[in-house]
Amino acid sequence: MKKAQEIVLGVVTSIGGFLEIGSLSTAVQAGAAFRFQLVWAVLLGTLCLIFLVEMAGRFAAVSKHTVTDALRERFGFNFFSFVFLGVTLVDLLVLGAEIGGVSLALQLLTGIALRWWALPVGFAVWLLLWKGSFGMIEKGASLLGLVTLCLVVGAVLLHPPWRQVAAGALPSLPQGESAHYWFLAVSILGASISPYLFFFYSAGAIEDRWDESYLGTNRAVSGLGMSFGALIALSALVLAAGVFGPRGITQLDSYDQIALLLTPVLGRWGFWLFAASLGIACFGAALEIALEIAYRAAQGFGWNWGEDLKPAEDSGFASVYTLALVVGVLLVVVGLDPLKLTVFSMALTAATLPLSVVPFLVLMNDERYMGEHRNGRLSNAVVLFIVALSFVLAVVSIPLELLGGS
Amino acid sequence: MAKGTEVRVELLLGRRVRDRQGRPVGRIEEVRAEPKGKEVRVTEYLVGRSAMLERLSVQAFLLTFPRLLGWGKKSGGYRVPWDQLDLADPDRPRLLCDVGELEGLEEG
Amino acid sequence: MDLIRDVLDKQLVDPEERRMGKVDGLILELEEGQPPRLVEIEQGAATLARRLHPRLARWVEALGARIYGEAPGGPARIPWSKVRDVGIDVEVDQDFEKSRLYFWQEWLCEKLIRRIPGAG
Amino acid sequence: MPKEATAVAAGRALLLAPLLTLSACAKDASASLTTVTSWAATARLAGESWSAGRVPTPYTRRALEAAEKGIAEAEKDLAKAEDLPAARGDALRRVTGTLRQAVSEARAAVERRDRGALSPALARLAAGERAVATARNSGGGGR
Repeated sequence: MKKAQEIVLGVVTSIGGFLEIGSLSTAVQAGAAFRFQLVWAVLLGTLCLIFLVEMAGRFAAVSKHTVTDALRERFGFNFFSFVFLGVTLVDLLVLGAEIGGVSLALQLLTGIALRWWALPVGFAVWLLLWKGSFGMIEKGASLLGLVTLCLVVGAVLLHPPWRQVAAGALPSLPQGESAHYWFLAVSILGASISPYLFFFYSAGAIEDRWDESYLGTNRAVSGLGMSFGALIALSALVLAAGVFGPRGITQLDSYDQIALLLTPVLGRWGFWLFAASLGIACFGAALEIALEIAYRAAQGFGWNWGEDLKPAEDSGFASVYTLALVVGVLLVVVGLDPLKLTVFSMALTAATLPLSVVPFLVLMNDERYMGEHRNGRLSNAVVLFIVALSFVLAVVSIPLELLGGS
Repeated sequence: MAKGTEVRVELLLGRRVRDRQGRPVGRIEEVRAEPKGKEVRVTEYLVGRSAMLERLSVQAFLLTFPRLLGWGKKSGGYRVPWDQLDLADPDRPRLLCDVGELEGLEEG
Repeated sequence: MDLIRDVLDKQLVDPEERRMGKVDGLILELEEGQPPRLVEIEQGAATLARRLHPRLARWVEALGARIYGEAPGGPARIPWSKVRDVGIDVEVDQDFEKSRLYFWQEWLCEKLIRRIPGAG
Repeated sequence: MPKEATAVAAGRALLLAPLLTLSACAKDASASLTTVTSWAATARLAGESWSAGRVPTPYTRRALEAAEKGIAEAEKDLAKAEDLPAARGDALRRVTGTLRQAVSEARAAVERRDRGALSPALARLAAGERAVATARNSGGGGR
């Protein structure tokens, strides 16, 4: 009975945790520009994420170490510092994008420009981390995150041609605009396979003191949770394909356009529900990413860490998330375009995936950490294939998108 | 070498070992030690790529794609007994015997 | 015991399992006619920086001297004789309150964290 | 050695193939027209939703402002586009000019909260969108 509760709670957490500004905006852009043609990218990214999240949970439950701990211990400080810098830099960009997302939601709700919101939003995130406990943050953010289910409702009410949606599960070549097509595919992959999600998950498993008896729970939570999460991203894509495409809005340059996603379907409620979903999802993600950056530093350098400790007991940990939030807020205050920042940081995530994923895979095959629970060939092959694909696509399409403008 | 000279293990890692003629033998990848009474003393150094693969224990991972990557097989390595490595200059470790006298590392 | 695989970069814990940083460096002592002896564990930002580049280590040392003044005096060393157990973590017979990590976390707490309300 | 050489060649082919297929597209008149159409249609959707009381006024004003700016920038790009014959370009610029103006009027109407003045502006937006679509289909947008 307890396990069943854990699974339900875990799945709810993942649904709430999956959708953030990255997967939302990349899915919406893809739907508007290419209708259902990029459904495959969401599915492929989610498949990879399911495998990675399951591994991260298994690693923590079996070895009692987080992935970051092991990264430093097994590969040494030099390699660790390389990964640390790369992944943290991308994380800071994503954090900026999430803070921008919350600010934007507040701009939609109040009409006050988003730049003014960045500081209060950053402060609110910081205050929760400063005062809150891990359970409160994880459960609170994810329960509120269920509001994003309104996207699923919207997509169903739209009565999309389900057969065509399903056909999008198989990759196909676009007619024209192929550079943009591949760039969006990369951004979707990056947004789905966000490394912060599985690093965070592994730290969470340690905070909740998982052991080997949790392996079943872990499998259920990662599989079901991430699938439901992907359902929300897919709904956003379907909505955009049905709402924007037919009206000739095929190119989305700003959140002012995306804000209308639900209005034609849900009427008066659509606008407010969209703003609430965006705000809550991004707020949860901002909390998780700021925490994740602090976890990574603490675990890599062997400090005491834990969201349940008081700041005075782990001053290093508290300082890191404080600093990270300052950087994130600054990115919004200096006036970086939040949509460009989001899409770019998602593509960059895809490009840096091998950096975080390949060493992780090596650890998952290490008998000294994993004993009999090592990875099988299938998991290795699936993850390696998707990550390699994302990387190649990213390396090719990012320069082209930058050169091609828009 | 004077008594009490300090050498840092973390800096030995990755240093290229040369033989008496100055030819590179491989990089130091592991320092093996054994407890002797109350002390712990170095017994041997492992040099070369297969030593690195073993330290990182990547073989298990590579073995899932043996043909795809093609390596993991051809990499060699040696065990160097503690008294056959001159660490007078820790930045330039030198072999005190011929490479031929060294024991090779079996493949994992 | 493989020093690089099993000891270097491992988590250091005190007898109460409190984390006190990682094994940033290991010091061997050379003696004429004797196998090199493992004498100390070293910890500190400069030790880490030296592994990346010697010049970086000098910068870190200069920066450290400027921030803390003379107080800690070089990197923290723990004699190998204090090591109780080498497993997944390295356990040493030294209290967390005497560690380098504790020192600078307290420093950070004093200078920054406690000045913010609600630090506990 | 031959093994490595093959690997390098394979890697190069893997990287070059998508590069070649992708490099065919740069920013051209067609891309600018897509931007114009998207912003014009957004403005119309926002305007219609505002009329129906589905979206708040501050948001609508901001969205229409953004649309005006977006169209103006695309117009600039259009003037620079090399793949456009001069006569064709003039015709297109006239249409985009009307669209920008219609968005501007719509914004003014929203600012005055004048529903009556909004609908003619929206109607002109719709007409302009159709004109752009026709121009594109007759091959005016390059590609």
